[in-house]
Amino acid sequence: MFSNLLIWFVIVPIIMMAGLACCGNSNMKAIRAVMVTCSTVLLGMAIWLVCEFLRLRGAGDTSEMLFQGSWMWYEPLNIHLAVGVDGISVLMLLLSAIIVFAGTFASWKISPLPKNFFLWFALLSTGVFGFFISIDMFTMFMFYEVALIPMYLLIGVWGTGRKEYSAMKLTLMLMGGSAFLMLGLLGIAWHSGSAGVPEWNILQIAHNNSIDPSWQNLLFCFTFVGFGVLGAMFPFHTWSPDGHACAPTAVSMLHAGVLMKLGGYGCFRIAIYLLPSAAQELSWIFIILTGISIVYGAFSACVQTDLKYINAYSSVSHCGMVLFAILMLNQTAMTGGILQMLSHGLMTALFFALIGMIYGRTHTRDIRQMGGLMKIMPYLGVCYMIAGFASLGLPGMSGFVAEMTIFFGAFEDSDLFHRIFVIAATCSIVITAVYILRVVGKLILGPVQDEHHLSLTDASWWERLSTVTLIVCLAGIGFFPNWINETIQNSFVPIVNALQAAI
Amino acid sequence: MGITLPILILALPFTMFLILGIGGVKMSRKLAGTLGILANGALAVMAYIVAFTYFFSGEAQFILDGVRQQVQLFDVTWLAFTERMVVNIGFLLDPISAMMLVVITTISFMVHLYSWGYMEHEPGFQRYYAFLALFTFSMLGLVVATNIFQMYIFWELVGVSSYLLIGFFYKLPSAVSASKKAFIVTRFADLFMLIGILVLSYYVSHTPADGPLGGASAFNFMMLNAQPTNVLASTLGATFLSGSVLTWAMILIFVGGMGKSAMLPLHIWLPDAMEGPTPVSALIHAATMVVAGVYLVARFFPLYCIVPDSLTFITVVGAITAFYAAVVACAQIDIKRILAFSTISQIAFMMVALGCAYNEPIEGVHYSGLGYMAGMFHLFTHAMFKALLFLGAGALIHAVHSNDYTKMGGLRKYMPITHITFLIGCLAIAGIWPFSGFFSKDEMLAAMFNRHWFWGAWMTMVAGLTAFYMFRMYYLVFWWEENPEYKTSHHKPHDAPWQMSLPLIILAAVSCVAGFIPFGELVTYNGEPYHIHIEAPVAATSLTVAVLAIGLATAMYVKKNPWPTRLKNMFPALWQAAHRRFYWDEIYMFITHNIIFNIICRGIAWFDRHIIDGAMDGMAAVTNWCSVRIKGMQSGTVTAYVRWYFIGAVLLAAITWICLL
Amino acid sequence: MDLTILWYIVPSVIMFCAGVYGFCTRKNMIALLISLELMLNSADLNFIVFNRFLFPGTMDGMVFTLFAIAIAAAETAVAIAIIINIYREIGNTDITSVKQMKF
Amino acid sequence: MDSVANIILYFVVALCIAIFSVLTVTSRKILRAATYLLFVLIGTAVFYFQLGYQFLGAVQIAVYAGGIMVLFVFSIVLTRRPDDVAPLLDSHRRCLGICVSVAGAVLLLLAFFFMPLLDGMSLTQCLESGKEINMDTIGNAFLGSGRFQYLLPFEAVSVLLLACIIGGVTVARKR
Repeated sequence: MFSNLLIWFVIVPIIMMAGLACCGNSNMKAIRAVMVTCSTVLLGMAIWLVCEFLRLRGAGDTSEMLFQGSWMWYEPLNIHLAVGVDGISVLMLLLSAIIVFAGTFASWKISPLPKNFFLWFALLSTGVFGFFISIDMFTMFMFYEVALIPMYLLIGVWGTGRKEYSAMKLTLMLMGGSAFLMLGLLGIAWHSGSAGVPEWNILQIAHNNSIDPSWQNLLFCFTFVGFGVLGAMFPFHTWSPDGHACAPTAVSMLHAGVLMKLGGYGCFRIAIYLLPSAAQELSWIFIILTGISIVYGAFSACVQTDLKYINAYSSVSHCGMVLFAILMLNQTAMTGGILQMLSHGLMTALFFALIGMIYGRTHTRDIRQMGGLMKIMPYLGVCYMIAGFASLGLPGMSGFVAEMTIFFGAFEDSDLFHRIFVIAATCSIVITAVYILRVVGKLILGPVQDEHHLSLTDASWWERLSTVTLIVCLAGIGFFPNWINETIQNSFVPIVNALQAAI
Repeated sequence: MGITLPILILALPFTMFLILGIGGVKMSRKLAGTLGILANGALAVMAYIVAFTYFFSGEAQFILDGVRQQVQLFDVTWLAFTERMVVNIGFLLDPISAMMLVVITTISFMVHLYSWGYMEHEPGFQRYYAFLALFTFSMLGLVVATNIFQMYIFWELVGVSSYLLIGFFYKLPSAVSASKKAFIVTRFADLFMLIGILVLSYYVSHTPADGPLGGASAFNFMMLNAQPTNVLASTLGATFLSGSVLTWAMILIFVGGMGKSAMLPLHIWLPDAMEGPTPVSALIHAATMVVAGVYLVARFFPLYCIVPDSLTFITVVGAITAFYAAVVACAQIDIKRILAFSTISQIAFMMVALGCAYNEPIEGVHYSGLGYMAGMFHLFTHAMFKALLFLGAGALIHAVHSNDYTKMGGLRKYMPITHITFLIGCLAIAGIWPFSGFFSKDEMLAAMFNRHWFWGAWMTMVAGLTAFYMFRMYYLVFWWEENPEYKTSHHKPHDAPWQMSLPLIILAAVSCVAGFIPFGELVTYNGEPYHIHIEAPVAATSLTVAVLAIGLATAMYVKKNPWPTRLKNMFPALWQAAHRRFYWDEIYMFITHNIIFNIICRGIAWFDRHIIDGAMDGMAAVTNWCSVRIKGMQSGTVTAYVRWYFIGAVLLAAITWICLL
Repeated sequence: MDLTILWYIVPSVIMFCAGVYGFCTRKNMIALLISLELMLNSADLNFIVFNRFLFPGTMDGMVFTLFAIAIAAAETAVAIAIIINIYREIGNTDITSVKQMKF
Repeated sequence: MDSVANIILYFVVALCIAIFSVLTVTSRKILRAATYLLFVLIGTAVFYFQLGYQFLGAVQIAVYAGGIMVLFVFSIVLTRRPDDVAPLLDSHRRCLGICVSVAGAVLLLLAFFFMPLLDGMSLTQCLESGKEINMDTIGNAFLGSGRFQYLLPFEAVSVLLLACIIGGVTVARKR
């Protein structure tokens, strides 16, 4: 079991938790040492995994999932701890590792209770990594829940503003989503199993493809709504602005950067892959919702005055784009969706990191009370502008690649309904420009609003490390998108085949 | 020619951007400036070598049987959407891109040199040079694009560099809002361009792979342009609102060009963009970036010719814009704004010329795309003299510290070099022989008359207006009445330092002689040489009109006199409207601020907070309400519990008993 | 006339219902305790009666009653200790004023 | 046929129990309520004697009527003056109480009367058929661990009582 590389993605965070538990309560040095070591190890493992994956693929290994392993967990219900990765999950693991790494540095000076904070943070990352390596629906769901629960405490204890309300709202809405999800997963498992034994393995279910179409429709709605809540789909998105606004920096980063991606990932891995005929039949409902999400989030972001709210609504818009792309059900658009996940993950993590740093200095997030930060803290100002440009889809940044892939893929569906929504979605690039430039103009540029801010300092080394990591990744995808693009496209082949077969 | 030089041409400015952008903070001004200028000089030399090799080496890959060829020096895959939609990054060399290489690097070099003096005391000098390098990189990438998607990529990048440079003085709110406006307006136009590209590439990539379009990437210019007439139009059969798909796609793509080139409904950003440093205005908003729209049309010219409706559209938009901008320019008082409107008007001129270009014989006379050649020629000469004018205006602003001509007057005595070069620029733009503008404008007007006499007459009128407003400005700045402050002030206006004067002199010299370049031999739509000959009637008419207009301006503005004011008071409404640019800004302000921002955005935000969020909170509130009600039963009063217990027990017993009976 | 089982059950039921009534209506905690004793007593009586009339040969009912009496004594002792303690805290023995621990 | 003396005794005691138990819960003076309870308990003890459980009757009098009543009286005296009068019940509470108790009584009685199982032997027959329960039997039953012997419950109860003593002391102790 331990010879499988993937399982270590869960074990390392657990070791991290154990290590943290051994640290003294306020022994910052030890806590940081554990966090930095383990997150670096994770990052190294993720990079190594990507290389190894590409090597194996290059060597002609064409099986759908690599590094597969499966261990019986609970015999009567046929639940396994089954792991395996394809190109998409590999990239998602890499993204998570990057953000955990950057998040560690972004919360360098967290207080109070640093140890407990990092403990929950580590638990959260356990859930995230576990989710992406699982190919057994039950363990997948379990890790999903493991990732959700720490959020409540992380926001409720270390948050700012109306944190109890937000934490409660976030947790309850996501739990509501997972109730739907649980129903959907149970339905899938029992309907695809045989002889009274449920089948949880995704590959096996897709292979059997034995779910009755009328049942598929119901289960599709359940699973898609369940994951859609986490993917901030309209009208289930309102946990996102409040939750993000109140969460501490690293949690916002991890949540918007990775956790919201769980939604999109689950949508295609389970809802669409396992229920292809329902996806063909019902995708229009969700295309309408996500299409609304895209434009709606962007318009909402235009009038917000709290930096985090702006970013949260922008996330609604961008994550709407992810689901929108996935619902287009063709290879190019879905590839774009995954690219958008990666891009949005990095970009929004960068945004939240920067907002946290700015807030840590100015103690306000209201853009009306700030201005001219470029003069006061040029490094952070420049980073903010870079993040902004990535968000509005500047070529050379990952956002551009992702959005263009989505648009060009989505345009492949040639009926009027799809066309209208694609064009509506493209409009978002203008609205995005409007709200991003509005913030940049007010916050970073312009005259200094508050004289007290003049004495503030620029970024420290750990903040620089955290931001540079993210910017390099953003630009890396933006400059050389093709290898990622190919990796993702190849991974979509089975899903697209399943969809083709279902027409 | 190998691929080293082309790659260097793209890599050098980008490297400079990274070096100056990241390391600039640590550099001294002198080092940063020297680096920037040297790199740009090297770039210009390389571009000249490439252009010279292309035009004059006679290599078979460049010129075959007297026809200039389009060559892709390299073309590497950057991103593959589908098999047929592959985005490449490459280097396309053909007459117009070679010409643009020369224009961009020359003006860029001049501006680098000029800024050395102009920006000397500004904070963020290093940043400024970094942005200039970024712009140069993006613009070069745009003109050498091998496919429409590469063009779109660099199209966005020039937009961003323009944004950064307009907002260079980021502490001024006006500069910030101007940069924002420029970016958003052009972005809005780019949206249409993107949709146009989407439509075009979808239909092209869905033609059969063994059909006439072959299996090549749907974005490639050479593939698209090389199609025999009407193959595309007939292949892409679908229609929408009685226009063919291709018509719509081309018009949508042109809308992107309208945004960048500031054509009429989308022109509002350009006058505001004058908030940027003046050398930037010269480089971006006069010579290079704003002609991207013209370049786009020229690049897609064969496709536009397949769908003549779109050419008509271009002509109409161009003609209206040219006239509008010329009228507005007559009523501005900020010299940079006058130049900005003049730029809009001149670019519209080029657009009309392209719109009027035929590539087929009409009535037996083969014009060989005269309008195309003329438009490109004017692009070239205009870049030179408009950059000259802007840099001259920069020198004036540098001396007087104001953009406003009412603060100037009688400057000819104080600033002789600026005066002479500025005059040369004005003469060139007015189209006076032998300055460069005369030749290009003559060819354009000839093309327009060939198309229809109306366009010719209309544009001749615009040319007259151009001469009038340029000389109005010239006289108001250099003649009129000397500003009395100059005499009393100890800080008298004086000519600029050599770094600034040198570019002025060079550009003035180029403006004088550029008209004699045998442009038709070098740049034509199909690569075959076209022998330029002056169309005597057209030349005579336009020259007469220009001279008359200059005469009128001389009469009105050479000395201080009450006539201009009287004239203004005669038509106050007209003057006011022209001065306020016919209220376009107010209209836009109303739409964006009142309707979009206040009604739509605020409405949605309200909806989100109160309806969506309210629904969620409402669910919570209902749950809460229920639990509060139920909680009341859990009162803590033991007697109440017992009561409930016995009631329950009695009920249970009764039920059991009834059931047993 | 025979004294059958029902004869003994009737007073037991009356006693029990009186206890219920008292428990529902009284507010004084000691009065509640008294009502409780009434109910307990009626249950004891029932044990005995059932033992005697239905299973005359055994002594289970009696033993249970014995235990019940012992437990009742213990329970009363603890309850009264609590009541006295509450009285010290809040100054009266009104059951309606003891609500701190309800949720 | 039971003896007349037994029947008379029964009626006297039953009436006594019924009346005093009602009085216990309706009396507004708490000390009187305690006294009425004492009468009820003694009446119950008399029933025990009549039914042939002499030991139990003795225990009832000793523990209940003796020990517990003393506790009650002490606590009443400690918590309020003996002549305190409880406030009149509001009609709503009383009504509810009456409803519950009367409904319960009716239901229970109905149940008992309709249950055929209970229509059995008379008291005399029972007393004759059952053997005498003397102290010897009881003592052996409590200290034996065989069938129908109760060592374990006995020990459990004694531990319980010990716990109660400790608990009572801890709770009531002055802090």
